[in-house]
Amino acid sequence: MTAITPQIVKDHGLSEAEYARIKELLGRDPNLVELGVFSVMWSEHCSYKSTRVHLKKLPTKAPWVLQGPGENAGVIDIGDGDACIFKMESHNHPSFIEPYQGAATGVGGIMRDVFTMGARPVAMMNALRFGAPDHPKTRHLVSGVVAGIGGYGNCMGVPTVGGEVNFHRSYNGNILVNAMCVGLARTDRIFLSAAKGAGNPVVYIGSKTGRDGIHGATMASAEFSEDSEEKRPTVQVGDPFTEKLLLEACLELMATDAIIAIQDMGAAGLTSSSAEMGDKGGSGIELDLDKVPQREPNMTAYDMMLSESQERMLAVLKPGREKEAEAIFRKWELDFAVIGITTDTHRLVVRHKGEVVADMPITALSDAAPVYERPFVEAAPQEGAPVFDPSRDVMQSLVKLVGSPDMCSRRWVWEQYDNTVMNDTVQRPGGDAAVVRVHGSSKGLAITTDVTPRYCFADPYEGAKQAVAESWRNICAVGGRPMAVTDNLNFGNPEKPRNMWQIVAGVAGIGEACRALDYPVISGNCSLYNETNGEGILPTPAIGGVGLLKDVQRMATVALKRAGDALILIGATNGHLGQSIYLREIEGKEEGAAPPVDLSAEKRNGDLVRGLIEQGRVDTCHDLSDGGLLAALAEMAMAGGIGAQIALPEGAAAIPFLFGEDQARYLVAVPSANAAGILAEAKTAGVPAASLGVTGGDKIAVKDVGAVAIGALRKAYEAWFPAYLGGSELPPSN
Amino acid sequence: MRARVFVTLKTGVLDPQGKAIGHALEGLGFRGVGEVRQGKLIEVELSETDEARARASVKEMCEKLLANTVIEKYEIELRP
Amino acid sequence: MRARVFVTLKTGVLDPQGKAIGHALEGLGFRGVGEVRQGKLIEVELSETDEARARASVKEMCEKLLANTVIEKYEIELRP
Amino acid sequence: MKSAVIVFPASNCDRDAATALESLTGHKTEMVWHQDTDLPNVDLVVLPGGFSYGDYLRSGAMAGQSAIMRAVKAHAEKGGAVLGICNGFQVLTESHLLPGALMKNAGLKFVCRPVTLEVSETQSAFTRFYENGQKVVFPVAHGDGNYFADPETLDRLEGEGRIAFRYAEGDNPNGSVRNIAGILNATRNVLGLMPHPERVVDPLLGGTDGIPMFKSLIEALS
Ligand SMILES: Nc1ncnc2c1ncn2[C@@H]1O[C@H](COP(=O)(O)OP(=O)(O)O)[C@@H](O)[C@H]1O
Ligand SMILES: [Mg+2]
Repeated sequence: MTAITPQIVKDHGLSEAEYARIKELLGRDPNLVELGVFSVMWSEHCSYKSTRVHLKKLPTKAPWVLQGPGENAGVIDIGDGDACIFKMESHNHPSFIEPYQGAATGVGGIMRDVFTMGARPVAMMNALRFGAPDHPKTRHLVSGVVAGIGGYGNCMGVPTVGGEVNFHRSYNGNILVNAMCVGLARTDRIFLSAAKGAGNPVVYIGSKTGRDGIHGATMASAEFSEDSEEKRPTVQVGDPFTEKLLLEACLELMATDAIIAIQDMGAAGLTSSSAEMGDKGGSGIELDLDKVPQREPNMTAYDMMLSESQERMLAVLKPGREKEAEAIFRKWELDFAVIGITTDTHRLVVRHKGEVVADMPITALSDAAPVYERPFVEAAPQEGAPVFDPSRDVMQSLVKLVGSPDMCSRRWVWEQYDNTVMNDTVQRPGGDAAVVRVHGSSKGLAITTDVTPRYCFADPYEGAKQAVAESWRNICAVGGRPMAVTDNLNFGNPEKPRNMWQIVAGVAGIGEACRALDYPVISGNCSLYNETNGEGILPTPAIGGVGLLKDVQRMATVALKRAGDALILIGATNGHLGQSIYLREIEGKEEGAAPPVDLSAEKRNGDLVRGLIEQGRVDTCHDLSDGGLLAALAEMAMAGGIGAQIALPEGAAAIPFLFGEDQARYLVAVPSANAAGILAEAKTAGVPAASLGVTGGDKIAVKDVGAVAIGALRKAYEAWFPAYLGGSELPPSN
Repeated sequence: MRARVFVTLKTGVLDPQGKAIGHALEGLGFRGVGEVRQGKLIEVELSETDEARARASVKEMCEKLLANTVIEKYEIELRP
Repeated sequence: MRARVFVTLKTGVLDPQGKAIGHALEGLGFRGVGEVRQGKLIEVELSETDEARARASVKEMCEKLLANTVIEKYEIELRP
Repeated sequence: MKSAVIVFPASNCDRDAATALESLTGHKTEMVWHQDTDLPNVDLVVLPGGFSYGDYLRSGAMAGQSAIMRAVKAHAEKGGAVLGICNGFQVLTESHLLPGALMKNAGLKFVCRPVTLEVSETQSAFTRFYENGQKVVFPVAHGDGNYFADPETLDRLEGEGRIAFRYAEGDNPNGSVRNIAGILNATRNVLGLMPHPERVVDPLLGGTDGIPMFKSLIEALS
């Protein structure tokens, strides 16, 4: 056996203190296999050692929450015996190295997290952040990531219904690929990962194990240097075909009562799935690696325990049910093997070629994993109202804004995703939230992902609140009742106190907003160490929100539907230009305070709007976010092919009023006869509301300011993506 | 000059396509089929007539575009 | 025995992938690039040791599965 | 009309097809596993969309070789109706129930969007409820929908009135030759098309232009 040298410890990403603690927990030196197991279980990714103390502060409960954080995904009750299961997860680093496969396997991974709990995935979302468009790598990364997401999701037959794409130079060396999966199950058929009881068979299902994604650093150690080319850390290649079979086979097995516990093999594959299942079940697990289906000859115990081969699951069955389960997996032409047994020792014991190659108390891997209260340096939020040129042509600016990389149409992206398969997509990409019908019912799920990283950079706390508020607002805007969120906390190196502050403030902001909006966090993921040239990315706590519509027939969309409708602005406008898209794209400045978020105003305004939609009084609604009022109106006009004429309120300055990014606002269009009633109702509810003008014509016109044809807007809006990605970039394929 | 470039997955990288083809061949009743791997064949017509220069240029094409060297390797064959 | 099967589009069948590669190579500044065609390379490991029998069997694989003879042609190369 | 939907490994529009059929016929649709060798006694067999065998090697190639396809061929030879949608169309060309081949989209990317089609042949069990030249909107969602056949085959298809659907001029999403979106076999009981009629049978989901196809079949086959 290889002696563990300080270099090997270092290569495994463990500190001296952590290594000392491992020796103490074992009462001896670990061998290399054990060291590998500790290194992944104690990694930031698996142990949440930098964030755990902070995540504890998030609100995770509500009467409708059936399962909060701690399982593969969170679960909410959506009535009638239906449960909605969802989670978001990042695949940032792999996607930067190999965009197609990195993104594809990210999609596959999050789907497994959801269907391992018994749900059929019904919708996918993705939140993507790329470097500056003119950075030499960006084009290739965008086309690869989008093709990879489509390549996997389309084959799975799950509609990809929305997401976000943003560009900023802080992601030049570290893109973000966050994928969210939403699934449906019955509330009494939810599967958990606690491997309870001793003497139960542990079964391996899915694809064979290869040397995929084994931690690069470990290759330096002696045992792994025979053939460095062969042992190079390999990128994981996704196999959506096998995953589709795995999905169907798992759902078929789940229809029986043979399963005690089931868990996907994600990061750190066999190691983390077995340790976590044993940990949750309070049991021990013994594995015999000779039984593991292997793709390559001569795999070592180390390889098998650390492999991140995709499309695999681990399950604990009731004794005697192996044959029945095996028949199902054989039918779907998948590998199936009994590779171990649960015990009452609470130890993880691994055998290979007749020898015990690892024997560790499971608590040493889980409970005893390090937890850090990393130091942080509080940074004052950016402040002040930026200076802008009030004489600029508003309509020219509008055309420029709608044609800018962060605001233009994402059609080029979503047309590569099958967004209507499963025949329940009632709101396709392009609106405020996607809506998928609960199959066979009139209910719908509203789904959205949101975060505005530039706000988070200026003010991590307000910015994180804003991300939650925007998600909540997007769901209200289609008429959904916001139910719960998943989060994907993308930050820089937590060992740098300034980044750690962003994390601490960000989690606090999310917690505050979720509490105020009764919008609990039921699952999530942290991705730290995202850096470009030693500088952290913009803090990017992406929020994935899910809401419920009682009746999808009553859903609102952004498209203007009739000429002659009254346009009503809901919410207060102060003309906040700090950190706005307008300021960045038109004035070339990233300055000022992020817009403050008044959570009680959010609640009041959103409740009013949702109520109007639910009552069938509003069918056209858009929340105001990037680009403010005029951008929202332009989007509504382009979507509906109907223009509008509005006027500024007395004394309002055009640019701040039209482009300011004040929060808690919506623009609705209603038949003019209904306008007075709605305005009166808003007044009673204490919600600022004002009639701005009417719909009609083929232009957007602002009285005394200017006008622009919808055609000109649309041309700019649709042009950027195809022009940016057309021609020179070869679409990647698998 | 004509170049044939064979782009294949590096050893150890999962090849779902090859796996599925192997499986299908078995299903069709072919016996004795071992591993199947699928790669790409790219044929490039070149005006260059000097073999060494052609090879260097095709190698550069492979590194820059034809092969995804994170997961693929390539082989070049030149014919006059 | 190892078989290498080259599956390429028949002449006359448009190859948008090849064209796109050619275009991209030009975009990267490669000069003197003529037509580019993309095909498939399928490597099959065989337990058969007799060359003639192996060839016959691989030919059958091509006809039945590996190539779509409406649009594709194939070539077989055997190596011990 | 009694119907069956074939389930290949990684078919993924099988449920969509069954749901559409069941809602329009009022009868249960049989789901038939690809390894089965017999079809139930039905009037219509649907080969659904999806990524059978991952669309590895070539879309539809491996599914074309599966056991059930022998039964599907026999059903077609007896005059039974077969509808191949998207991946199902690819399976039909790969198994030579329809001529030609479906190649990678000319744009090389997967494309999912509603497209306008022109119904160019109403003399069939699939299309009799449409008007000749009628414009309908069906969504497409595919990466390999670029129909190709040699000129003689194309001329024959045209001459025999076997091109059932074409992409409207200017709305061809994949580069198909002569804008072909869907074709019939010589005996007009097999239709393959890339666009998805089963996704346009509910006004909530973007239209109802697919309904006449199912109504045509119900009338012709009941
Ligand atoms: N930022 C977060 N907010 C809330 N819950 C989180 C967060 N990050 C992780 N979790 C929860 O911690 C658990 C472990 O997450 P993870 O290691 O990503 O799971 P998996 O291995 O299944 O992908 C999950 O239950 C997840 O929902
Ligand atoms: Mg998991």
